[in-house]
Amino acid sequence: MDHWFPESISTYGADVDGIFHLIYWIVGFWFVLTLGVLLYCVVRFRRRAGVPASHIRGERWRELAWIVVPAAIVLLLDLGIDAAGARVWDHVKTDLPPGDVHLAVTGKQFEWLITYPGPDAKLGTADDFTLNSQLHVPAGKDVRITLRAEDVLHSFFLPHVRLKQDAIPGRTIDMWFNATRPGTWELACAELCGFGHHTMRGTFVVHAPEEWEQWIRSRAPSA
Amino acid sequence: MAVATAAGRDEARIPSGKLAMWWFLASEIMTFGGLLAAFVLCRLAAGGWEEQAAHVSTRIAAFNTALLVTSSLTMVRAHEAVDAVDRRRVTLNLLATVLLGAAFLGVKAYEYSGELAHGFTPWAGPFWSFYYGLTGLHALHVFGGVVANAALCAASARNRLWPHLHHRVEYVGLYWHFVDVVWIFLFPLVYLS
Amino acid sequence: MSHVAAAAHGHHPEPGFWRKYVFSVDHKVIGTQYMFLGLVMALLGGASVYVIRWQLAWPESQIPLTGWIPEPAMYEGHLDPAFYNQLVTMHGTIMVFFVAMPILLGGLGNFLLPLMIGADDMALPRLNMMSFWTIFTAAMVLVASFFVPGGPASAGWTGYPPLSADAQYTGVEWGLNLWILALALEFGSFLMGGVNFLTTAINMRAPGLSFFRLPLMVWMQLTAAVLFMLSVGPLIAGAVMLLLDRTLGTSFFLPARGGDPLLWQHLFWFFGHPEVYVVLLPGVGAVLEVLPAFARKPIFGYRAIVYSTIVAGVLSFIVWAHHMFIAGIDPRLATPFSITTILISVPFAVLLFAMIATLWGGSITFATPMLFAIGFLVTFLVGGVTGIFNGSAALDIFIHDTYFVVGHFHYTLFPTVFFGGFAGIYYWYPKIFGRMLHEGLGKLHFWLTFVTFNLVFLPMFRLGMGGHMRRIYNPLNYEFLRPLEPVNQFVTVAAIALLVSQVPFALNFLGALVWGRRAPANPWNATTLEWATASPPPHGNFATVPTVHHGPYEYSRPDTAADFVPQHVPLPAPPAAEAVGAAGI
Amino acid sequence: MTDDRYPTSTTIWIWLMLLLGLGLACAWLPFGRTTAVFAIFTVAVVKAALVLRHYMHLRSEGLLVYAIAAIPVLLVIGMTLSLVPDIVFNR
Repeated sequence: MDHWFPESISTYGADVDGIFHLIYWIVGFWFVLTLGVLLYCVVRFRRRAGVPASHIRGERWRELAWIVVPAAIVLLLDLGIDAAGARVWDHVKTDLPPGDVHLAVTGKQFEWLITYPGPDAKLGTADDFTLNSQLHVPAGKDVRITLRAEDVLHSFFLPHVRLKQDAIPGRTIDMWFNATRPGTWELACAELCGFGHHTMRGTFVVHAPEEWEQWIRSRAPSA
Repeated sequence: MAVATAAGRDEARIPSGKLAMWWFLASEIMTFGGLLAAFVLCRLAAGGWEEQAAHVSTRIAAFNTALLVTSSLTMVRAHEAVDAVDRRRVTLNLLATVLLGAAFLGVKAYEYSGELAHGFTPWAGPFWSFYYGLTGLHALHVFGGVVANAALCAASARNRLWPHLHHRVEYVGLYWHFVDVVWIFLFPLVYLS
Repeated sequence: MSHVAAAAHGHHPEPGFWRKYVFSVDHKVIGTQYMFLGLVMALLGGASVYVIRWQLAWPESQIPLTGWIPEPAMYEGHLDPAFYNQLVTMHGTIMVFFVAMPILLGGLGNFLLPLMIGADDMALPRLNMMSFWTIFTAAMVLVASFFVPGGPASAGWTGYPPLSADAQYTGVEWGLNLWILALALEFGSFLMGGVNFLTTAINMRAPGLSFFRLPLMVWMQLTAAVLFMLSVGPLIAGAVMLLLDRTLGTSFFLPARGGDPLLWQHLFWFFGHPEVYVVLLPGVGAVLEVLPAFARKPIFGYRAIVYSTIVAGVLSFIVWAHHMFIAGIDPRLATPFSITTILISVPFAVLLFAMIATLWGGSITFATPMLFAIGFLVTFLVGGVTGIFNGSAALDIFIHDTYFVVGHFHYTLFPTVFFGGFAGIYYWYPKIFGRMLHEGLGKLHFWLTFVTFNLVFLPMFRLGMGGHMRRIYNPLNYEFLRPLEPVNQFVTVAAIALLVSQVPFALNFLGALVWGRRAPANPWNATTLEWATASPPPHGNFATVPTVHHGPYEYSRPDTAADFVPQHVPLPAPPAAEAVGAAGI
Repeated sequence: MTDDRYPTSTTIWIWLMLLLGLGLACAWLPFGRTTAVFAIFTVAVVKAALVLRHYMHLRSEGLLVYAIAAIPVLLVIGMTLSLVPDIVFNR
């Protein structure tokens, strides 16, 4: 089933997919079990001549146990899922690392403005430069992104990284990822942002570390 | 038969009209509550609304509060008069309620016109948006109450629907007092703090 | 409240045509009006699906049968992106607010509530009439918004600002104002309805009908009414603010003017999640009535079902932020809301297990209503388990706003509205119209719907896992979505088949009105009060107000010859244990 | 409604007027801001309680009506509190 997901190219992509598999197997078991019992009832207890239905109210605890105990087990499994999920969530969204590379991304109808720190690796300096809908990052480095929006809501979605974050005008939201595999991938907008929503696509290039340095220089404004 | 049974069913229970009114008020609490919550949160978030808030007139609002509280009194007295089956007192108290409510709206309109004249329009910033949103929604409710009371007053004056007047006055009264309560919270929120 | 009852009966002798069929205060007529309104709006909502799905399957192609749609919506058969967004928006709005709610609450609720509690009508019949004509106006306003310059609302059914708060972002001027107006009217209508339902159920119950003897359908309708009334307020406030933002230029939601877009999302979803259960519970209620009647067994764990419904209702008020995990909320909020969300699976597990346990040891007849009820159990199970995926904040990082979500909520709402709703319609049609539906057509309708429904929505989970975003006009713009196009095409074909599958129902529903066999008072040998009167019930419902002697589901008692004992018929000398079980003391 | 166990509506009205004055006093007297706000809203709550209990006859209502009135209030308070981290601190 893994091949149903987009290729996972980030450090935490596997963790997110892991939560999917965890839930998949737990609820899969319950799904099959419940469906099995249901189908058994439907077949086994269909109307037969001279066989009356049994008069079970399910008001006594001995009977109720049949549904309460499974529900209690469901509760325990839920808490397990929550615990596992919370760890991944905090890793991805709450405890942000300082980041080796810092970019600023602004969503507007209908493109992503991506500002790079330039060779000095600092944002807000003269050698910053901005590209339209072209996201370049070094492989194996923690990339920290400050996300903004100019006009309406957008959603910064890197399917292969398993990262999605809405951009809200008037707020700045920080996020991070660490892409491990060099190559060219895609950046998408996942929040309806107007008639051009589907065109708000960006290319997402992960450079090998050495190649990254020269790319930054080549693009930096001649200074 | 159906009437008899329906009435019989109803013995020793809250009258349907009153129950319905309370459920309606519950949803009203949520509506005003949502708006008030938004106001409080945004005010805490943005801050610096004090200088804008300083432009609203606490004196006028205090006077309006007095009007509304007094109208609640006349409303209750109308209800008491209905219990005492004193039609003249019912009519007069309802009339007083209507006039006080109308006076409240008049004062409010005067207040609005003053602020608008100073350029404090609904689009002059978040505080003014909330100010007009909150007081405007409340004023609409007052207006509705005035209309309902006027209808009851006329009915009572022309000696119409006496048997039901008791219930009607009580239900409209509940609504009217609720509008009063909303103002009791709006007043300090918008004008005092 | 005697004057209200008097108003309800001011019309004896029989009123004229207008008072009887159009501006009627009879809950049965009003319920039928709601039902027809819902079915008509469903045609509109369904037709939009055809265009949306075709566009997703063959984005660059011309869409057949749409030549009549004028520019700028379509350019010689090609769909305009803005119009695509408008159709998506309208599909959601119509299906949730103008199909699901009118049919399940307005239709079934209005018709059944007084009958099931042995009342002659609603407590406030004129309010009831007003609520219908309010939602009728709302529906007209919504339809009218298609014809104003700029077209209808296009900001999604959730109407997130800033997109919805300023016309410059969508080019939609009056369409969106009318959309807000229509929603406001709709909310007003169901507020009146909710007030009426609750008052009626508290005040108008027949003698002997204690709360724990109420049919579960009534419990579900009541819980739904309470949830709606307590959740819609903040959104009404939000709608007013949004309308002011658009018309007066106030600054509630627009950051450019100092507003906060997230505020709307919170207000919307504080209502939005309880709303899911407002739509869900009546459908569940219909299934809960159908299961015992066709398994000839008492419902399993009546009390457990009632309590878990209430628990689910309470929980639904503290989960709303799970719609906003990645919307930019404080990340520390995610885990608490994720926990409350996933906890909701517990009461619903109890509910579902109880339904299945009801079948255990039964003697099941597979009439059309029962087929739809079982179809509900199967499909709703899928909806339930996929909810666990969406409820996990961590996984939402990937699947939020993808087709996984679309698949999930269609697997919850569709079973409710379609399988639950159709179970109800096939079950109560004889009571409503006094005619029997055609079994053959009914079964055909079920199997076609059941198969095509799963063919449409199961693949959507596959699309979502592939990262396919929602509300995308042309998926081919994205490299990583191209391999998914065959799945999209498959879904589209299945969706068209699903639409066509509704033809047998239309034929059945309309045909039976004329050619249907006359229905007896109690065609299914059911026990609840609505079957104690004629089909269709006369004005005033019951010749003499029935007295209730026991709980609603007395099937196959060992101590009776018949395999059911109606609620208004005393039990044969109940043993003490049973009496405690039935009468809720 | 007018029985001797309860103060008359006029008495309540006088109380409400006095409290109105008190509220204004809190606003104008030289209190610290927090003290003032706290005092003002205590006064408001008391006024509301008086109106609800006596003018809206909660004093003679059963549990049901109390529940109908109280539950929405609790919901609003809960909603407001749970929005604080998001709307207030997260901008």
